[in-house]
Amino acid sequence: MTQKELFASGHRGCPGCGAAMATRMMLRATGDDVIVVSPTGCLETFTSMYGESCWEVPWFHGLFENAGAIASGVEAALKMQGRTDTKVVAIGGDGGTFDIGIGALSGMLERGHNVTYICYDNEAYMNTGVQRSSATTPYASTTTSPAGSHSMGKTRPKKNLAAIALAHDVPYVATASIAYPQDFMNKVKKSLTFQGSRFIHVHAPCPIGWGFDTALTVEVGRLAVETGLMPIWEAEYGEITKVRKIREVKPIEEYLKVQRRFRHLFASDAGKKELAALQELCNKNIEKMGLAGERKVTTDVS
Amino acid sequence: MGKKAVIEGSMAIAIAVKQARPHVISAYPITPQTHIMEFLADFVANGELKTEYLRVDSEFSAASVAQGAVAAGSRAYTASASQGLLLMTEVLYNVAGMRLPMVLTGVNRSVGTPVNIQPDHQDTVLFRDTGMIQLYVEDAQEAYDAHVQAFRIAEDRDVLLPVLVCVDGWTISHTFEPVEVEEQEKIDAFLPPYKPLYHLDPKKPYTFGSISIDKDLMEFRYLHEEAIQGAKAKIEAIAREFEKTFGRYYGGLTQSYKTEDADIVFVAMGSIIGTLKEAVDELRAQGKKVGVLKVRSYRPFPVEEIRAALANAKVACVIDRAISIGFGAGPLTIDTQAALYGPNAPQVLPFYAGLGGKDVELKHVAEMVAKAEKAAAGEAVSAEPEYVNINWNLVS
Amino acid sequence: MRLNAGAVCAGGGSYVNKTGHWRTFIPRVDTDKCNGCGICYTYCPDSSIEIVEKTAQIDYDYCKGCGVCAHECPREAIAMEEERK
Amino acid sequence: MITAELFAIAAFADGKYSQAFPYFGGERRGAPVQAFVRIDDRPIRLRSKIYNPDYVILQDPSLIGIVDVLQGLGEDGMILVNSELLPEEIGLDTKARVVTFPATKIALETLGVPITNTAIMGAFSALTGEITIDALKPAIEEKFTGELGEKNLLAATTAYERVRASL
Repeated sequence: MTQKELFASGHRGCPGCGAAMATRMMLRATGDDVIVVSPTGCLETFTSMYGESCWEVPWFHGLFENAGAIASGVEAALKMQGRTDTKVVAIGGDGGTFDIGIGALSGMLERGHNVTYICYDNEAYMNTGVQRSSATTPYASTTTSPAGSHSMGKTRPKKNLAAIALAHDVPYVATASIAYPQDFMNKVKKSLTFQGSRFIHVHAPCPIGWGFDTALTVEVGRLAVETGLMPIWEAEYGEITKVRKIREVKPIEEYLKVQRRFRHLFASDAGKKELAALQELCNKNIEKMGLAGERKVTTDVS
Repeated sequence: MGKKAVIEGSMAIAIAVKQARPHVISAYPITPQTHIMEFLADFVANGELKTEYLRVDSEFSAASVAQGAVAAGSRAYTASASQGLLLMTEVLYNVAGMRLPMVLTGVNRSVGTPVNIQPDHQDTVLFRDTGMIQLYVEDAQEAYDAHVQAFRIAEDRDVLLPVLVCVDGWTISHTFEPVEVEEQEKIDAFLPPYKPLYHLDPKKPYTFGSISIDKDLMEFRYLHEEAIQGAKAKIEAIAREFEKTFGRYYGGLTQSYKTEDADIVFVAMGSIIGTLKEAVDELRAQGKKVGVLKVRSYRPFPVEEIRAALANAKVACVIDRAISIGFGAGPLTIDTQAALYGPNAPQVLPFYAGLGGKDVELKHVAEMVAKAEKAAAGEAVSAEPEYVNINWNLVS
Repeated sequence: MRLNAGAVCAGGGSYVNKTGHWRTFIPRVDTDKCNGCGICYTYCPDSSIEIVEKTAQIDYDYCKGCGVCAHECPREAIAMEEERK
Repeated sequence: MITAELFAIAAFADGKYSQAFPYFGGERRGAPVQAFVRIDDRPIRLRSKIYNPDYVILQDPSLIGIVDVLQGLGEDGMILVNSELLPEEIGLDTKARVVTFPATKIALETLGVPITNTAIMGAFSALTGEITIDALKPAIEEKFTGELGEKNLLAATTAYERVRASL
């Protein structure tokens, strides 16, 4: 049941790295006839020491903000060379995708290149030391949105990048989580069957940046989904066609409590408002996306 | 024989690019680069050119798309000017460091602020230390020829570097003049399809854009410098081969015009060379021993050629169309002075001319020569850069 | 050996970098309990688990000891032990 | 600029060297623009603007008094103005030769639109002989195709013949 490993051992990722999991799963789904493009980020840094690359597929890292454009150029060249069987996939973190790379990504989506762009979302700039990104969950403490006597962490909502991708009228957009590998791999595979640009947002917890035990990467990822914080869905040609139902909706506290970045919310009563807001966010997701079917959760966090 | 006709400089460039048969062209508009990209778009629309022509979202993406295409094994082209080139800066360092042979046109235009759309070299000299090759051309014909040569130079296995062909905006890009356009078959013979050393291919999976730490970063820099120094001989050889094939030669790294017996030699780049040559002929008719040294390759910088060409000169008048603000001279002056440093070097007189499109007329050249003559005669003259054709009323 | 132009290198060279010594805890597979379902293989961020003859086999040269495999194993067939070095 | 471009092409067709370029400072459509043409028997290397023209062509007479259209024009030079007025009526104070010619009228007659490039060229050719009427044909054909080319050629030749007849 194991296939040829395309993501070689010996990379320098942290133990329990969610980004590494996402990448391995992605490569299992794409197979070896693929060219992968990555922006700058953790994944790039820990995989690509000169002479010690762990990529067993052709891989290109340009800059932080241009993976979408590089992938476009690669795809255009393949088209001219008649090498259209070879797939082009980009994978980058939330910093390189939600923030600095959104221009190039939007350009790629607008032009409709045959590329699947995958954003592994670990909710902050982990490569440079856990600075907040526009993907950071509200009220998380990061090194540039630290919790303190006058701060409850990051104050702004998480950018809904998948919805922005969807607004480009591309044929396939999906969200996923490393906690559900089969679902994610199926989505990668499925994306490759569409003509045009595809975007997949995969949630990939980071034990170091979020502050949890390295064994819990998958567990934390699962909790994000089960609380309704990270809705898992799929859209084809602009319509949401599938959502992942949550069997038993869990209160957001279960997710937050295991992570150091939310510790300040529980340190005193001062965090109650924020906890309630986060629960409300989950409730809204559940309701809006229909994640719980008939069941709806109202957990009182006070 | 090619066909000679009066065409716009931008058209000459667009035809050269078309004849190079690039797989990918990425375009983002900026004045005065737009005509090149519009002509190329027309060629695609008419079926004259089969290429992936991508209208991208920024100059940053324009350079990146071309980079990705070259890495995938295709020939690629882009062009920009001024602020657009500046936006490409980070990408162009990356392309050069990765040793990817792409060709781009820098349609020279001043850099803001203040905003100005007219030509000078403030934009392209910025790329001095990127490790790209930079060629400056004198007229539309040379712009055509240099683009054909640029792909050959860039893709040479011993070079593998991006080439930035610098073309003065308006003065060349929007000027109509006679240009000889060669037959496609002859261009094809001169410029065979791109065969990459490394490219993105699942059959042989390479990693591009890897990390290098202190154990080998300096060594990679050594190889980069070695390649661009080695490119000097290639630039010359390819210019000579071009001459043999098409009968035109503009010099390799430099071109000397009546410098052999000259006491005063102008050192300059770009379209001002034509005016200087014209002035030299007029001044020689008056018995003045004046010549012009055209710096065609700004990077690699032709240190040896400059030393040789100026060996017998008394004064070198270096004309900069850019200022290294804060140094007190222009980049070409600084580099020329460094190249000439040593005993028996001619006196260097720096001039700023043509900044932001400020016109340079024959009379201004004569004024520069008058100053140089004083210096040549041993009279003390200021070595501070002189602002040619400046309106002192506006600054005093 | 001369470096490649542009720092382009062949893939898969990372195997020279054995990361096993990063570990504090070491996963041990109980071969009686393991049925080779492959969940650990799928999650392993270091590509250091293979399923051989319906049993998980850990490559200790590269396993960093994160413990995800043990935590996710539905049959509790993997235990994390403190490693004696 | 199209007139300048056509001049350069026509001069080249006459076996001469030529150069045409615009002066552009960022104006939008409708603003007055300048363009320059050099014609010579030898290759043209000089790239400065033209400060002492032999000829000035003024396509829009409403610029008189707004722009110094005579700037640099020597006494032996000529200014050709697109106007139905007589030379002495248009208010140009110069010792240079002033010629008026109703290019807009001819353009409307031949093209149906007030685009004066080719009519002006026909007139200029007849007045100066600097470019031949024969050379205008390939220049116009290069710039305009089909019916538009024929009409523009008609504009040029009509203008040429009218000026010749009046000389």
